[in-house]
Amino acid sequence: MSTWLAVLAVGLLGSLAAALWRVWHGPGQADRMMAAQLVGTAGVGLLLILWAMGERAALDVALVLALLAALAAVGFVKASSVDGAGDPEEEAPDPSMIKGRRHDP
Amino acid sequence: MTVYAVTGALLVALGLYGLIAARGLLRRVVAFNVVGSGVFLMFGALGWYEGHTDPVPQALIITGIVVALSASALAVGLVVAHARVSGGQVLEDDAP
Amino acid sequence: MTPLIALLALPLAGALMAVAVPHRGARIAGVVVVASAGALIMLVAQWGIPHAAPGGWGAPLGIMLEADGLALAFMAMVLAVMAGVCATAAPMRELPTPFWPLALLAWAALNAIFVSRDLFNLYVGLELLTLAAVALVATGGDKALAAALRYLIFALTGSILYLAGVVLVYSAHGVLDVSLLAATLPAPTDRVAMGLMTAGLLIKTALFPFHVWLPPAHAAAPAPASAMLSALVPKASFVILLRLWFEAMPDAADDRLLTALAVLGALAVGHGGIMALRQTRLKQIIAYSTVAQIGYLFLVFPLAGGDGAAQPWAAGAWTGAVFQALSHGLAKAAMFLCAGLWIIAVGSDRLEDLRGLARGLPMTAMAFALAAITLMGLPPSGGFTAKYLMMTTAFASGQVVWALVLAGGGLLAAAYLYRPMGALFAREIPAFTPVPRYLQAVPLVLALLAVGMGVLSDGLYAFLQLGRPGTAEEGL
Amino acid sequence: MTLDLLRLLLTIALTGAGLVFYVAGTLGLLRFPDTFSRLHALTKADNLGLGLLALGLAFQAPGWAEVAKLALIWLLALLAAGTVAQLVARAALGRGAR
Amino acid sequence: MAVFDLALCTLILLAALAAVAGPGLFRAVVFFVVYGVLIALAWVRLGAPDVALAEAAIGAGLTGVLLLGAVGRLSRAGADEPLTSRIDWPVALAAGLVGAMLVWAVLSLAPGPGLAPAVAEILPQTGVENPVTAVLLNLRAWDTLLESVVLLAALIGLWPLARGGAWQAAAGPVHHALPDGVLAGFGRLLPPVALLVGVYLVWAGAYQPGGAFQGGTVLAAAGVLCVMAGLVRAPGMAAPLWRLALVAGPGLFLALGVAGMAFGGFLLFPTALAKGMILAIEMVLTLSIAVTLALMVLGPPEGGGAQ
Repeated sequence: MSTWLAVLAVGLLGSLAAALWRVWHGPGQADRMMAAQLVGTAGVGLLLILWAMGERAALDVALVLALLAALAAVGFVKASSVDGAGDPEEEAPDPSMIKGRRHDP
Repeated sequence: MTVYAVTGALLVALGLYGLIAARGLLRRVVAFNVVGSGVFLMFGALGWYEGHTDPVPQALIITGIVVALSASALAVGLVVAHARVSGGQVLEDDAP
Repeated sequence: MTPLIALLALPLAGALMAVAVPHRGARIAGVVVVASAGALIMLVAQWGIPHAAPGGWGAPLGIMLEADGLALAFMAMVLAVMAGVCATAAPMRELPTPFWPLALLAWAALNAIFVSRDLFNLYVGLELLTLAAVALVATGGDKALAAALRYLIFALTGSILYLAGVVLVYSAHGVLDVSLLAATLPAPTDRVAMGLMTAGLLIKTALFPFHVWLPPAHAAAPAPASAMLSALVPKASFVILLRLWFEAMPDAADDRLLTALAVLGALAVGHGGIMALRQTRLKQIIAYSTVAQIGYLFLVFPLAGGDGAAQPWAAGAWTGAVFQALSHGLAKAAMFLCAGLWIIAVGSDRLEDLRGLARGLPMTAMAFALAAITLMGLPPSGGFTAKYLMMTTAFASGQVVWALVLAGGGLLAAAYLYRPMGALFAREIPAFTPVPRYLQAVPLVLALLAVGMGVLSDGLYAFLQLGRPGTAEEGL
Repeated sequence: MTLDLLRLLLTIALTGAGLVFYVAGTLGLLRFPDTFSRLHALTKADNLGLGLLALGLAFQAPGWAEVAKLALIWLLALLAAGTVAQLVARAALGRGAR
Repeated sequence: MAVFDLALCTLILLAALAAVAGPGLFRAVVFFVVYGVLIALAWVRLGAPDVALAEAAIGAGLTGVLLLGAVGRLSRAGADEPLTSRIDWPVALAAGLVGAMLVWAVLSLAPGPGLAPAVAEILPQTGVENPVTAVLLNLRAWDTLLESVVLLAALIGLWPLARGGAWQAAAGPVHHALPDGVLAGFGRLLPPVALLVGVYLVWAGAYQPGGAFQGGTVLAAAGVLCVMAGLVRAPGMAAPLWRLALVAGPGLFLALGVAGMAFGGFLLFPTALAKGMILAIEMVLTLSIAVTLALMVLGPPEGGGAQ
């Protein structure tokens, strides 16, 4: 069992490393952010495996990580909205913005 | 677990380089956090003994993490305010 | 509540109250000053070494606090400076409200550092001090932001290096208490640990060549904040250095290393003095003077450390350095508070704008002159006692070169302080906004205290020997 | 005895399947040509991966409290991944990213 | 698992390298967020789950919001990072020297149990069963009291940076979001769960990993999310209640510490009362930490926003 868990852990770490590759190569900010999200999910998976290996408290760590994993991405979408405090969903249907775009060269 | 202690030491070196050599101010804040976590990692790994880590370093590390977070928050606030005023995120070498 | 705990808890409680009731900040600070003075008088009257073990555990599990002569003397100096700062800052409308909680937090951190015997607790205290001090610089407004940032980056580098050293100490010895460390066998990693901690603290103390953050930060802050920053903040990390080298790990001392520290000190005296000569703004001059004055402190390491620690004259050199730190604190606070009042009076700290101001604000000019006497090390000031003690040690131990540094530094100080004095006492009738007399009296009191330290040096000398490491009987 | 064996086999099978989905998601992340298809592959695959992993490990849980925590962790990860995928996609669209 | 540890350490170093020296500020910050996840894993491997919890909550959660928000604000201020690709050799040499000394020191230190046996011995007298909480809230309570004040100092330090000097205004910019959108929905779903988890961490911290700081961070994250989702207005310091929330934790801590003098010493919690006193301090401290952290992450008041 523990051998299998170790194999799983190394495999998941490989998946995590691939996500790091995508964070590096991007190319867009969205790609990097999504890859970071995958690192979070892989991290949660790894914590579950460490829990199964006998580290009892790893489950709570996984809980906290799963709970807060999305926060950085939310921070990202806020920061990349027009005024830095908005929401990408608000901006798409905003008529003034569409009008503004039409006048763009 | 020596590998974690060595990693911590290397993180300290890496972070120190960034903290001193980088010009971008936010980058230096990031580098400071890397040094901090390197020191903590060293501390924790050196306190590891037969499957557990000495609770005293653990407690000190948690205190240290809070202190580092506080410092980072103040630093980020200053960096943003400085950028708003000066339009840049570098310190001009005004000191003679 | 024991007076020792009161000294720690009062500024802390004051800071919390100043956050809860912000518009009463000045009044709260006033109460803290008065109550702390009472506690301090009780402590000094006991004439002993009070200590406390928060939680009742004691080292190594708990933290030990101890108010030896050194700690008490510094806490008294801080109290005097804070009283002056609060008195002058209270009527200043343009100070932002957060000034008060920040000033009280810095005070709490200083007291916590002076009495702490635990290396990690010292780290937390240092960080509290740093954040409060940087924020105090930032109260200077937009023009102070770059200086505050530079200060923060240096200070954070310093504290993280210090912490790395603490980590090595704990990992090697399993204790963090200064007294317990002194009793442990040396470990091979102690050199690295001491090197890291010392390097970190040198950055925080702004010793040459790590001083570049200090003049812009101290000059950019509002004058009451500058007074605290220049007079008090570098002293905290210096006290930790004293604790490390003279109490925790005297065995780690190496003559070459101690000499190197003093060489940096000598360079600081020279560089700070010359830079002070070249400034045109008073606050810049005073700030560079701090760089120079800090340099003197580091002469203590070869004079009283290493082989010198075993010699009878060690007490003289060690006490001399402490005298220097204390008298510089009082004098420097007086100078910055003068500068603040003059900025109120004429709206600038350019030397040409200060011409003839001695006629308008005679008490402040008097205060500045007295403070200058202390910085130059002329009798009968506390600065003179400091230099006298260090010089006699230098001659007694055959390290004449450091005596030359002391003498040369005094001449430089005379040179760079002559310019503002010349401007102040110029025969001109300036136009200025009047400043209330009681405000003018504040820096005068501080400067008189700095001079008084020299006049009453016997009692202070004896007091400082309470709990002095390796106490020697050799007196003045 | 046999029940333990069954649980062990289930754990190995489910966690193995979970790993396969993780790897599939990762491959999608590495190989797919544009942001949106990568995004799509990613959320689907790694959520299933984590779900199978949690399910498999649940058979090793000492009590129901742990099983409940495992379920909660998976639900939170699902919620987070779904939200993040939508928001990040919109942010990318709004900026005219590929 | 040696392979796993080695691989994890390699990834940690690579992520740190990218965060410190990789080109592009945004990428560097994303790498730093990822680095937090990896470090949390390392702490679990080192048998330090209390630290792992703190790192997961901060490194992977709050720091990400803080830094990514800063990247956005900097780029809106037109303050881009200067491009530098060359290596500063003197600094690299100095940093390398420090690193080499540390590696040498780390390798020459023999591992030992440290103070762990001594802590285990007196643990029954501390009122808690988790040794880390015992060290934090009882043995070294003075450190922790000062630390809670450090947090406060950093927040007060942000006040002078408020736009137009209006430090009592609501923290950060005025956040808004589509009322029925995904973000708002997320902001409604997550905080109740986070509230439960946060309280659980504090309460459970007495006998298992967790505690005021970890719980407070989770609560702070919930609060920040509520504000960012446009559901609630960020608190401002004009309201006495919020100012009280900031100081309540350190205030109670200090007050009970001074009250301990009646039992024989500063911050002394007699064994019979220790559990209750520590839990009371932790609960209130959690609240203060949560409010302080949330305000810190939201940033100094920016007035009415850019609109």
